[in-house]
Amino acid sequence: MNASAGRQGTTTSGPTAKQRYSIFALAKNALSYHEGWQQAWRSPEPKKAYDVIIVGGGGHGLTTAYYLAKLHGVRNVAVLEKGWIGGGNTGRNTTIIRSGYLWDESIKLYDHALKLWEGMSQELNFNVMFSQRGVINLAHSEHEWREMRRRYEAIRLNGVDIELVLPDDIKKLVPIISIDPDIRYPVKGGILQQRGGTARHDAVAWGYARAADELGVDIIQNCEVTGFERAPEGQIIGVQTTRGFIAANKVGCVPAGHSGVLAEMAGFMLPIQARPLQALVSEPIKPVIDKVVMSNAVHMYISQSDKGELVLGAGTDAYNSYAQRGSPNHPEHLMAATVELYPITSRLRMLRQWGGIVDTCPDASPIISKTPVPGLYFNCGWGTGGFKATPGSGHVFADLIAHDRPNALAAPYSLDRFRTGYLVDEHGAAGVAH
Amino acid sequence: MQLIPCPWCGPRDDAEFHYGAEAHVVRPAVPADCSDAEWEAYLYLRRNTKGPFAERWMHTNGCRRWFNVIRDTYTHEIFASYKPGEPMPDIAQLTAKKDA
Amino acid sequence: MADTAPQAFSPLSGHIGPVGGPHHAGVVLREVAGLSLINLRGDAEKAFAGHVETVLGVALPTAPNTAACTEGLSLLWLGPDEWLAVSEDGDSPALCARLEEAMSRVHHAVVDLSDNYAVIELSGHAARWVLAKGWPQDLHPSAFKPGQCSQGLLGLAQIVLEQTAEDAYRLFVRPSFAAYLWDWLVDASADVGVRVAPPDAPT
Amino acid sequence: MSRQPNRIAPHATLGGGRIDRSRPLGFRFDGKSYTGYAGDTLASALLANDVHLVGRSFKYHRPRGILGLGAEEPNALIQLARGNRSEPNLRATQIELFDGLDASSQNRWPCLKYDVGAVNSTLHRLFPAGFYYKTFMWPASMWLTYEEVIRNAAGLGKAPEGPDPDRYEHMHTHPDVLIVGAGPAGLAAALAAGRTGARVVLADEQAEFGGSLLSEDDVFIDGKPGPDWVAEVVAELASMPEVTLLPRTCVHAYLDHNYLLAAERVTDHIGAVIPNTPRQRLWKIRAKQVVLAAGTLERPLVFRDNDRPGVMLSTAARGYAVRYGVTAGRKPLIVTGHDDGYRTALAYAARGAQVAAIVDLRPEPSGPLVDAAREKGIDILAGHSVAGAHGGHRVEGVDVAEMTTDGSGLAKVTRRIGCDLVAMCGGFNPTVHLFSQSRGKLRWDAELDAFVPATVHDPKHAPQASVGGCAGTMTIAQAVKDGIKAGLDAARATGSTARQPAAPKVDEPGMGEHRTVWVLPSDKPVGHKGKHFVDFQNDVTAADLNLAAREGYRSIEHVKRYTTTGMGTDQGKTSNVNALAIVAATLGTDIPAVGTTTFRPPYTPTTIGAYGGRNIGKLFDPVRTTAADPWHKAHGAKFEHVGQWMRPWYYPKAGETMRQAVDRECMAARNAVGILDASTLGKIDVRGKDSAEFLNRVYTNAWLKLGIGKCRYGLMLNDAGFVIDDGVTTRLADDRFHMTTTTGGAARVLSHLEEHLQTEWPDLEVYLTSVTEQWSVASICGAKCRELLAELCDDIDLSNDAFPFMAMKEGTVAGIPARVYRISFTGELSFEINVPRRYGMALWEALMAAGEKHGITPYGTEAMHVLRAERGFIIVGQETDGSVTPFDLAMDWIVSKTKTDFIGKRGLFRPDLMLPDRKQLVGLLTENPNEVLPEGAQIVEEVKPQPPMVMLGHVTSSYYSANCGRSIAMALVKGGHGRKGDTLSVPLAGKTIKVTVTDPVFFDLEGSRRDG
Repeated sequence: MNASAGRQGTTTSGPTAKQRYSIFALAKNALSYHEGWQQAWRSPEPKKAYDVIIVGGGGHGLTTAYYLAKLHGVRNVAVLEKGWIGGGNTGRNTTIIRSGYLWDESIKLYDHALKLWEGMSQELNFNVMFSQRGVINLAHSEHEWREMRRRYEAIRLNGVDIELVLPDDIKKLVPIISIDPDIRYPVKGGILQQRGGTARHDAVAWGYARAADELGVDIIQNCEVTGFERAPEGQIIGVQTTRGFIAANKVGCVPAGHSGVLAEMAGFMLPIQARPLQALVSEPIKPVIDKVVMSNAVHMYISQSDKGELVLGAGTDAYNSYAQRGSPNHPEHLMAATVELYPITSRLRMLRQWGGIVDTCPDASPIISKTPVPGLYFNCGWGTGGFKATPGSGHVFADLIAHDRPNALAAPYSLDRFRTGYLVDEHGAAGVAH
Repeated sequence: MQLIPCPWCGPRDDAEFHYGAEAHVVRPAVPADCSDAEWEAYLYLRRNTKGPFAERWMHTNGCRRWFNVIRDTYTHEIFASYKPGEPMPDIAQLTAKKDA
Repeated sequence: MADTAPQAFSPLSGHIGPVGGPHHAGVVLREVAGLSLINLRGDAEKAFAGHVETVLGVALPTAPNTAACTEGLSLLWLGPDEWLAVSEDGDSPALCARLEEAMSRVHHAVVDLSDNYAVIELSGHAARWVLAKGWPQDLHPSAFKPGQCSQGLLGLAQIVLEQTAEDAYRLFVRPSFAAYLWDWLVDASADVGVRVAPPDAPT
Repeated sequence: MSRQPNRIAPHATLGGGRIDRSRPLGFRFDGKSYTGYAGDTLASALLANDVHLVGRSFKYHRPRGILGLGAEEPNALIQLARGNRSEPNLRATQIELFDGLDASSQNRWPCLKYDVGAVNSTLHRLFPAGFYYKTFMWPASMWLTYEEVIRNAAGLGKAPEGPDPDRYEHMHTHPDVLIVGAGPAGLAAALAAGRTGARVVLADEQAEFGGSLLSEDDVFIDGKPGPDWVAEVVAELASMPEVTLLPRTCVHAYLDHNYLLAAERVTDHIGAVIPNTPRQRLWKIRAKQVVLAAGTLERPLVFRDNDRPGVMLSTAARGYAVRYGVTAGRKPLIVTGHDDGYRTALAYAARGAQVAAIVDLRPEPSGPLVDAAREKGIDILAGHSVAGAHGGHRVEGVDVAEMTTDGSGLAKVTRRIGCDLVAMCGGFNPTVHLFSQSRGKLRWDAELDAFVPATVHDPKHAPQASVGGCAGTMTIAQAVKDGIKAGLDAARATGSTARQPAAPKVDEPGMGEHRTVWVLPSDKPVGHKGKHFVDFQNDVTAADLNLAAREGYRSIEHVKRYTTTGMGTDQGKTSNVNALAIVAATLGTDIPAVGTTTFRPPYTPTTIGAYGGRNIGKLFDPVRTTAADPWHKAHGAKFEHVGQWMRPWYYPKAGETMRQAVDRECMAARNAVGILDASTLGKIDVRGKDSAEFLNRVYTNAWLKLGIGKCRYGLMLNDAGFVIDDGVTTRLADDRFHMTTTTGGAARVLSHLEEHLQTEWPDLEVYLTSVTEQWSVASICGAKCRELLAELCDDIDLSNDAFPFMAMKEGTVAGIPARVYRISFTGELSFEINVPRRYGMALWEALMAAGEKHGITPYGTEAMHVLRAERGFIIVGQETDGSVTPFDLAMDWIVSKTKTDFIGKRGLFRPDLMLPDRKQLVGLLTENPNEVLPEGAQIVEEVKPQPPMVMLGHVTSSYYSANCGRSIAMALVKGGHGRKGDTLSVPLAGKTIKVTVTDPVFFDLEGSRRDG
């Protein structure tokens, strides 16, 4: 830079111990105009070979690499990202975290993730701003209220924190909500998970990238996988990429919306459809809502970011698309439902609207599984539940890759459940499985 | 809002339609002879192509007929729509015309 | 036994507000009751078509979303093998019987749907402006003219829309959606003025 | 009324601006009263009253003034009005002034002049970009407390206090040509297209058409001043019947296949409530062709402390003078690398201002504008840089110094120049937001130093053209020529024909070469002294961008998210390109290699209520009711949602609780006469010679031999083997059936059946027609129901022999032609009377009248649930959730062994669906007969003192049964069929209830009551 004498972040080869982040580090670095900070991760040139290659540099891919290095001592790992890390669904979701699902298998997996969220900033020394502000699922009809009682009991007896809340409690927790019994879909009650909340999605990708890099993981961006190479007897031996062939004994694919594309490259098919999921934020305003509130009956959920933007999300569009955008009738319905339930939002203004590519399974549950190709593992199909599962997904997938067999948490999510009929159907339980 | 060309009613907003995923997936003639894997393939395994894709749509709010469309799932360009029973057009040839 | 004849109620009876409204109103709304609505299904390229024409006295429209009209009868295209006969002759069972008899030997369906629809007539110089607030399809004369019909969503109600004259339309909607549609039309006409005509009087 | 110090008298030749001095308007800002004129924006009126300090920046709470003239404004964010009509974050530059307007500044406490938040500015060293990722982590428990402080400091304006009193609506339109932007290019395109008779929509976010021409006094078209030419064109367009003119309408979203959204401000500028008129109208535009004519946005310059109030974009300063008759300062200083800056100097000089100097980044500026400035005696400092600005709540002066030839540093020591206005021109960015939203590809034009449209994404389905400034065309003459061509091409492409109109003669100042310096050099390196602002609203500086690149956040998307540049309410309109250029330089690469961030809708923030439109309140979603609904309401029924239907839930008498009412209804339904409105069930007419074969394929049991006039219960599966619906189907003739479905399943079942008919079995001669609402259904049951029906029906023999269970007879009931079905969901003798809907009310009233002496009692869905549970009948959607098979429900009897195939058969015989320990339907009886299990309660074998515990299944239905004199429940339990007689536990939050597993039938086990 012509005027600045700042030291450029150079690409060092080996991993270097990271500076500790803290208020004291900030103060110290302020004295030297913050020109002393190191790179959060190195972005090195790809080596010829690794023990394990992770395909997909989103939250799930980065946590998998981190746990491989930290828990299983597998450090000769590369994370290959076709664009920029955290650029897929990790950077496009509405940052909701909870574990209040219906089926035992789901509750155990998502609560495993929630426990990992609880110590994340400290473990990574990177503030991911995980706030356990509480998540409320609302029921808007007698049928939904009965259905919610089933979910409440299942969560409670799985040892996970959950409370039944009635309209008056809900009004105290969420002052801007309407509990008018005469609106079209009145609030009948809900369940509150206080341990649920939100986090800063970008920070999760950066925090894990930094921590994984410190353990020796190579994070390689702008490196798209274009094919899989296999030994004569079928074992995976590496991947073709836009930056040349890279060898590996094991390859773990965590490509979310692009799962179908990669599976087809590897010669098998998945029960996955890539669907647009749209969301939007309002302009930043002073705090009006502290909780995350979800309404399946009217397909809308709401929370407020630390910057003051109301974050609104809805269900997926119903057609396949990789365009990261959907049809305007969904946001239209979302905003009508928002005005209906939160009347003060009518005069606020939408600031930004976008879409992600959500990999949905027929039973709205993920696939964490070996595949017909030895040494090739897939972790995908998270649908609308990906962000909240991030650390748990990486943790169990690292375990699967390291030991070439799923642990107890991942076992129900094998690919062959669609052959045997053992479905963990979260659809039945929620109009929109969030 | 994509314009989906119903072979009968003509182009209409995609909100008027129901989506049926990959086209030309035929229900096995004798299900009893299918292995579990073959039945799994019929039930669940669908192509999820990024790019030109033969897929099914039903004109829910219009003439209520099912039909097929060749649509690029990334660019949302639409190359053709045709009635059930008609053969799948040659996608490569269809999309090549674009560059000619 | 019941001595007097049973009372029939049209789908919007009791819901339509007071009749009347400003004379210069941009839109006139009226419920049309007592029509025979017969759903026909069959193969337009086979004998079925001839049988329909002999009974109804009008050729089966085969161009999508068009209506064949004659005195007191419209035959609306709803699909490649589906039509809706709208007749001012209120005796729908008799009409069904004549149709049924004519086409008994061909694959067909004749179903009396006279109670499966409410019918609302919307007319006036601002009719198109009001419809365009909730009807996504093009209603400009270059795209939609008298003698054409279409199906789609008006607001959140699924309807069949038929244009009967330059500024007049008929809306066919399921009875359980009629109240919603009527409220929607009244609300959408606020800026141009709305007059409610009595059910059967000519507008 | 206070005088307006900066309002200049109308100029002899140049006029007094487009304001109406005969209509003064009073307004308030932060409690103080001022006056402006009709035609002012709040910004121009504030500047007229010499009010520059209008806001505080988001992070450092630095005092901020007005920077822009329109949508690009990042600083002057206003809280408008109070109470329910209050609105946060409006740009003062876009608020049209009206009498009584009440505005206040935002994001400051206690007031604008003395804001406590400014402490962040003094401690700014501690708060570089992304500081919050590096701190607040210790101790972990304190994070929610830290966050509370952050949340309260963040957010700009406040939400309104109550519901919105205004209404909004949508409007669909389908022009042949949509023209976005009514500047010179857009007007020319509209004229050319309009004259062909094509259907044209011309939209512009401003109150007046004309675009940049309204803010220039040195452009003449066909010899007339720009605005006069505009007036003529608009007059002709207004006379064309097929042209729709939409001022105050911002086209903010360009979606698939030329579908665009635009928000029209209908009454905001009036400041009064207009009855029966929406506040805003959301236009949904499907255009055959689109012409983008959105103009350009001026780039600020990046120099030290360039955010002092009074530092403004050059076109804005000029706009306030020319368009609003307001000189934003008496002693302006212009800093520019572009000839356009000289027009501002000349405009101010012509209006009596004393130009402090023109700081020109170019070593040898030349051309007509430069000569004109010299003639005016304006001091031109060629090859100079502004090293920094001075001032607190208002700019007071700048340090200037000659640059080194390559513009990377200073060649001389700086010297101070006093001024009260700094007009900066960093060049012009074509407004490519909508082009980019339509997924068009941009390219970096090194000549223009800007991104311009390159390739249209889908020219076949979304044909479009960009003309004028937004295409990188920088002269009005060329813009008008291109506009005419584009308008004509668009109209011709849709079939309208006409001659190409002649392009008008344009007389505009000529512009020479420009020079772009992305960061003006200063005496100290960036980040060492003061702040070089790039994103004014989010307080992002050049040093922040360097820090991001240094820490490895190299992708522009990472830089944007790490520093939050371009994420404010102005969405980076003034910051994006500057940020890109600075990052490119820091990474030692060029701008095209860095690429752009994605432009996302909306172009400017759009009111959420406008998107909601009319679909709120009563019209949020249809309420479906039956023919007898008026009766139910008149007789105090409580209602329950069932999908979009509202069905009577129960009919409480005065003082009755729900429980008491339901008990009464259940007892009457068995011992006297119960009557239920069952009209909402789905009904499908199935016709054609292959109808029976078709039923054979979609249901699990056999249908070929069903007798005419006979009914049969059917269970419908999906091809995975799971139950999706059930209902009774009756044979009306050899080739005709009447099928019923669950209320919730009606639409879903019809589309499931149609899908198979149309795509799998087109050879089957079967036609389906929905008749759900053709028939109203009153179902009567109970000991005396035959006696009641006999009174109203004399042409059907109602005896058991003549009219057995599961049969249908046609006849007349209460004078109404009817079909009567002996179908029973309660296990009682039951007649389901179907009449055409028009007689639904008449039938119900006749039955109620005749039934009085028999103790007829209307019952709702709750009693119906209890009665069917007493007999162990399932409800699809309650006993099933999409993962339950017929075997789980112990309904093996209905699964045909002989049929080779039906939908679901192959799916059923997959490993996990055949496991013995699947969750299976059982009955549960509580130890205490009065204890009613909550539905959804979980069943456990081994109770632990604390969760977690292993769960076997859940309670699907649970009620107190008056007829059984105790509570009853049904549940799905792992291996349930093998657990009959076992005792299990239902652990609730407060207590654990013991239950015994039984068969799920609790009343009239032998089914003797069915025939009465």
